[in-house]
Amino acid sequence: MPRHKAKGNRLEAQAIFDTLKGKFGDAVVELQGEGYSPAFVVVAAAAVKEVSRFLKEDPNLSFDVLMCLSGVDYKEKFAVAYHLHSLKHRHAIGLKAMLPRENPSLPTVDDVWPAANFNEREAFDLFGIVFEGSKDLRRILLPPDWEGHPLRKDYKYPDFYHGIKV
Amino acid sequence: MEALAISLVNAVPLLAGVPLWTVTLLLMVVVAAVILVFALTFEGVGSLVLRKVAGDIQARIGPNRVGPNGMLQFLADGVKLVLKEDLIPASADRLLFKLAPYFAFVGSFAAFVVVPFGVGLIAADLNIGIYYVMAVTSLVVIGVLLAGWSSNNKWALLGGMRAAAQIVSYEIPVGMALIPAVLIAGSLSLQDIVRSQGGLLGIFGWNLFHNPFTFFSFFLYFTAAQAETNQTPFDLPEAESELVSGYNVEYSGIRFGLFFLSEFGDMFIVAALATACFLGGWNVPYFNAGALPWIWGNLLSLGVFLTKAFTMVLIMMWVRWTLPRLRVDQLMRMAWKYLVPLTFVNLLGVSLWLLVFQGKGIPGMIASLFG
Amino acid sequence: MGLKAYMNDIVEAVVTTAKGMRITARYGVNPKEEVTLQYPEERWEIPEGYRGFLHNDVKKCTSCTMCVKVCPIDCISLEAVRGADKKMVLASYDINIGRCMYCGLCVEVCPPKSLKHTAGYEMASVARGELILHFIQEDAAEIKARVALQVAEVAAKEAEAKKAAEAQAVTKAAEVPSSETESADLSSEAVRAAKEEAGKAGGGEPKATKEEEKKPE
Amino acid sequence: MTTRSNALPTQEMTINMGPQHPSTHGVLRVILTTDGEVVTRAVPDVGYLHRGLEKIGERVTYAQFMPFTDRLDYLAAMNCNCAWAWAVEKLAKIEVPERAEFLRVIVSELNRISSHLIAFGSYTADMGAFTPFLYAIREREQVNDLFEMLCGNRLTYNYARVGGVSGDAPPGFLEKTKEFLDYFEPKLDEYNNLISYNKIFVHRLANVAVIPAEEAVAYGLTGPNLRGSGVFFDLRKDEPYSVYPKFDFKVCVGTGERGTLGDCFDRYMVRINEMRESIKIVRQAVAQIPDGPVLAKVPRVFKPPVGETYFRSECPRGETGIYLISDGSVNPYRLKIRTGSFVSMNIFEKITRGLMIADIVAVIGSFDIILPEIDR
Repeated sequence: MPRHKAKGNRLEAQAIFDTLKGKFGDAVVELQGEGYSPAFVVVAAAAVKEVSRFLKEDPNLSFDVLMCLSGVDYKEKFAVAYHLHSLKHRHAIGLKAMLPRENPSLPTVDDVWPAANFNEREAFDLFGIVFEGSKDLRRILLPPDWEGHPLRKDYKYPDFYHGIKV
Repeated sequence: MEALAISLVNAVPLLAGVPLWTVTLLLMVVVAAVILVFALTFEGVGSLVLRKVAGDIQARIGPNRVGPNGMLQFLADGVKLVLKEDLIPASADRLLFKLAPYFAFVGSFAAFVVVPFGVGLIAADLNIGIYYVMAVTSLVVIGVLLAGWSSNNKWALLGGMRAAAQIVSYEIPVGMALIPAVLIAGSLSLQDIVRSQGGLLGIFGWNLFHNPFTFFSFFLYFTAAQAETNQTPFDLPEAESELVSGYNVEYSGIRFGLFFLSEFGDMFIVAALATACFLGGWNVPYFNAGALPWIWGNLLSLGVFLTKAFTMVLIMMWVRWTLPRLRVDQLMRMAWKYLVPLTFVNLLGVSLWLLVFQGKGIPGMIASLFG
Repeated sequence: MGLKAYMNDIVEAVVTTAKGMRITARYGVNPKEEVTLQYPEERWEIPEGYRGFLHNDVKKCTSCTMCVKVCPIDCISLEAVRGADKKMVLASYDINIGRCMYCGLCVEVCPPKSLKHTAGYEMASVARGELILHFIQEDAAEIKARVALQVAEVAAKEAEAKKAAEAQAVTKAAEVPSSETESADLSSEAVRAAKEEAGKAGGGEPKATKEEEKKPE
Repeated sequence: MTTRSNALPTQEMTINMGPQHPSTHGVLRVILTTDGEVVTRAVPDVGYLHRGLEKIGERVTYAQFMPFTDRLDYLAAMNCNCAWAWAVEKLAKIEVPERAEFLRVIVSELNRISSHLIAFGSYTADMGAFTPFLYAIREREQVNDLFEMLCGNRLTYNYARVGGVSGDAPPGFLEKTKEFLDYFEPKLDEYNNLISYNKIFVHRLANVAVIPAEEAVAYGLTGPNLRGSGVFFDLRKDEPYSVYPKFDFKVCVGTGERGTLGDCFDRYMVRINEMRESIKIVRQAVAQIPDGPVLAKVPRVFKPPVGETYFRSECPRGETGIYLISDGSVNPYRLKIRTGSFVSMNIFEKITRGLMIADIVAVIGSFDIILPEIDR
């Protein structure tokens, strides 16, 4: 697909949300519209894999680029935010899955978008969010034997790491 | 060497009682010392000139702090290398580790014996000149391989393996490319080859212009010889950007210095062979250097020979700072699929040419037309 | 790999190498192409907006601690004491240029424009201590002590002035009752205490301990 | 991996192309398991330069985070500065004066040229030709002089501000930029003659680590790495931000001229051509730059409205996306920076199977990765 004529039609967030709502019913929780620059579709954690597969394969959605996958700590709960973009239709959408505070986990999407692997490992490393079924989930940025997940809001800095003052 | 010794004994009465073989031995030692001094200074100055040429090409200045305009930089490098502590890795194979640089240096220095510096200036006019050079320079392979293996470092091992594959497989094109000069001169001795290019034809007496095949084999020889002495398009054994520094990664101090000197020694040998076999060696164009009195003839021919050799070295440096590096498999492909067949075809061409024209080159035939 | 491709390879190799060598030769031949600068002898001229080491003009500085707040890596430390005439007196002003990253945010935010970038960039030093620029030469504690004394004296003068005023008022009050209220939290003992301590410290500088900051009424 | 049965039983070697290696463009460690020279598996190990930029982002104010974006990709600090400024302006919907936007585009494109020069120079140095590296550095010094004149610093510029730029262009800056562009344009052809189409260089790059277009998109590659595989996607054209719509320039795409489409040579040539496009952009920007203020009115204690935004900008090494969550306080609540090099490391293991060690160096060079951007 060398030449991307912008022949696809650019859907608005509401239209995407409606198609998803129609297809998945209550698994799709709500649409965070105002105040969110690319609108977010909040999805139940368990249904992330099916929704993302549908988002990728459906011809008039065809979100083939996972731009960014980031963990977020909303103090009382975690969230994983996916930013998706479609090269064909030139439209973008956000996908968010809310996770409980203690041992947050959700299915991986690295078989839908291989780009997710490194981002998932980073979310695991810095937030402790476990992605079930991931190809290889291990710490990416921090040393393998580091305790704790630094980007959590309640993270306390260890005093020493192997005798080195932190 | 005996003739020289006999003439020396007759000239100096004091030596009459001394048996002949001690005098020749002493003479050999003196000549060896002179050659060693020449080799070391050339290698030192060569490293400085290399960095100056690099600086010039790369729009910068090059070393200019030590001595007037950086002239004593190579002495500073030498002193530094001598004073630096030469480490031996703990788990290295100590004996081989220490031995490797000597092999490399001996391999490159031994070839100086046969270099025809001037009319009479040659350490030993061996009648197997070129064959001897081919044999001796392959000692460098052993040195590099030993260095790679014994320093117990994976990068060095890779560098050593690459060196072995490269130098061995480029010996063949180098040998084949030199043989046309031997065919024309009819003898392996380098002095004979140089004398065969003398005579009244001047510049056109050179083997380079003898016939189109020898012209082509000069360039084949030059490329293959660059590969054999690990010069840039082929400097895979000590590839800084891939193998950290190839076989000499664990060497420091004077051991590294020896490798460094041997590399420049090889460079000079390649340049010397190229001038001797293709560019007319010490022949002064249109002038018979032999006719001059003893001292002037040698000096003039030495001067001519060195200018030719140094221009060849400069060309090698110029190529060194222009071209990127080949990959190992491309290196091998170039050796076996391009250079070897080309040199064989070339050799065939030269021998047919000599057969058909009874050993006369194009300039020779034109000269004979005009009588 | 036909013969034509074989020959083409060789020709292409020779041609591209020759083109490359022509360019390096052009640079190699004319010496005026050199661009390098012999650093210690020749230096490149520094444009005037250059963000070098910081310099704080202590006289203009009103110690408003804006720069301390805006610095992302907190490398400016400032101590100030309120002087007798209600203006803040700088006790110490240090910038740790070892940690400073020359981002220039402090210079932008400094209201009196006393903090400026100089054009200096050569301050390599062996000890890290040298990298902390002290803009107030005097020791901080002395300044505090001196200021505390001044404040105390001024307070004492006011106290006497007030007592004198009271005395007149009393006399006036005898004729006219005055409703002047007076919060005399600054009694004369405070003045006597300050003097006593100075006396107790005895010879050399009056090494006053770090006194509480006196709140003028 | 020996196939013949009676072959000598050889053992695979594990080599650490470790954090200190002359051609990993920083502290990247690649664990190579090789069979002789052929690499069977190359696993990148990142994190040696992790400074926790996102954690820092949560404790400093929006204006104070600007100097940290210089350290995100120090070869293209201007682009990261402007990306941060644009992201915060998108969140807080701040109107930026026209002249500031033009200045931002000029400095971003100049920085793209200097960053691609480093990519070109270090790539040829990795391939063994040291001379082009110095020519590239010579050109880059002139760009550094321009930036030094503009904002006072040669590498960590900290030039953009939320709502505009820190200072207006000093007199003579625009003329000097024009001079530089006229001087620099013929140099690109010189580089092509010197090294780009050199036979050895082409042989080292062509058909090495070919990434088909679908795979490049699936792995989320962006910038020159994606365009090298022939995908027409350039944020400045497809998701235009700032004043980019005012300029006309071409999106340079790999054409597979010296081997299959999507090999190292294509990614390299895309960068060379992109430099030409950047010259065009800066010329037009310098010609059309209006007068006026350079900094909008932004309150000193800047509290953006509550909300989340994701801003994507085209940095020389790919798309730098900043996902910013603000809870209305002075500090950003959550800050995620997605960078081009981090994603190209993701595909590294898959495409380097079966290559030789020298090709690993070629692949790292063709991705033009930079470690502070990967580890943040």
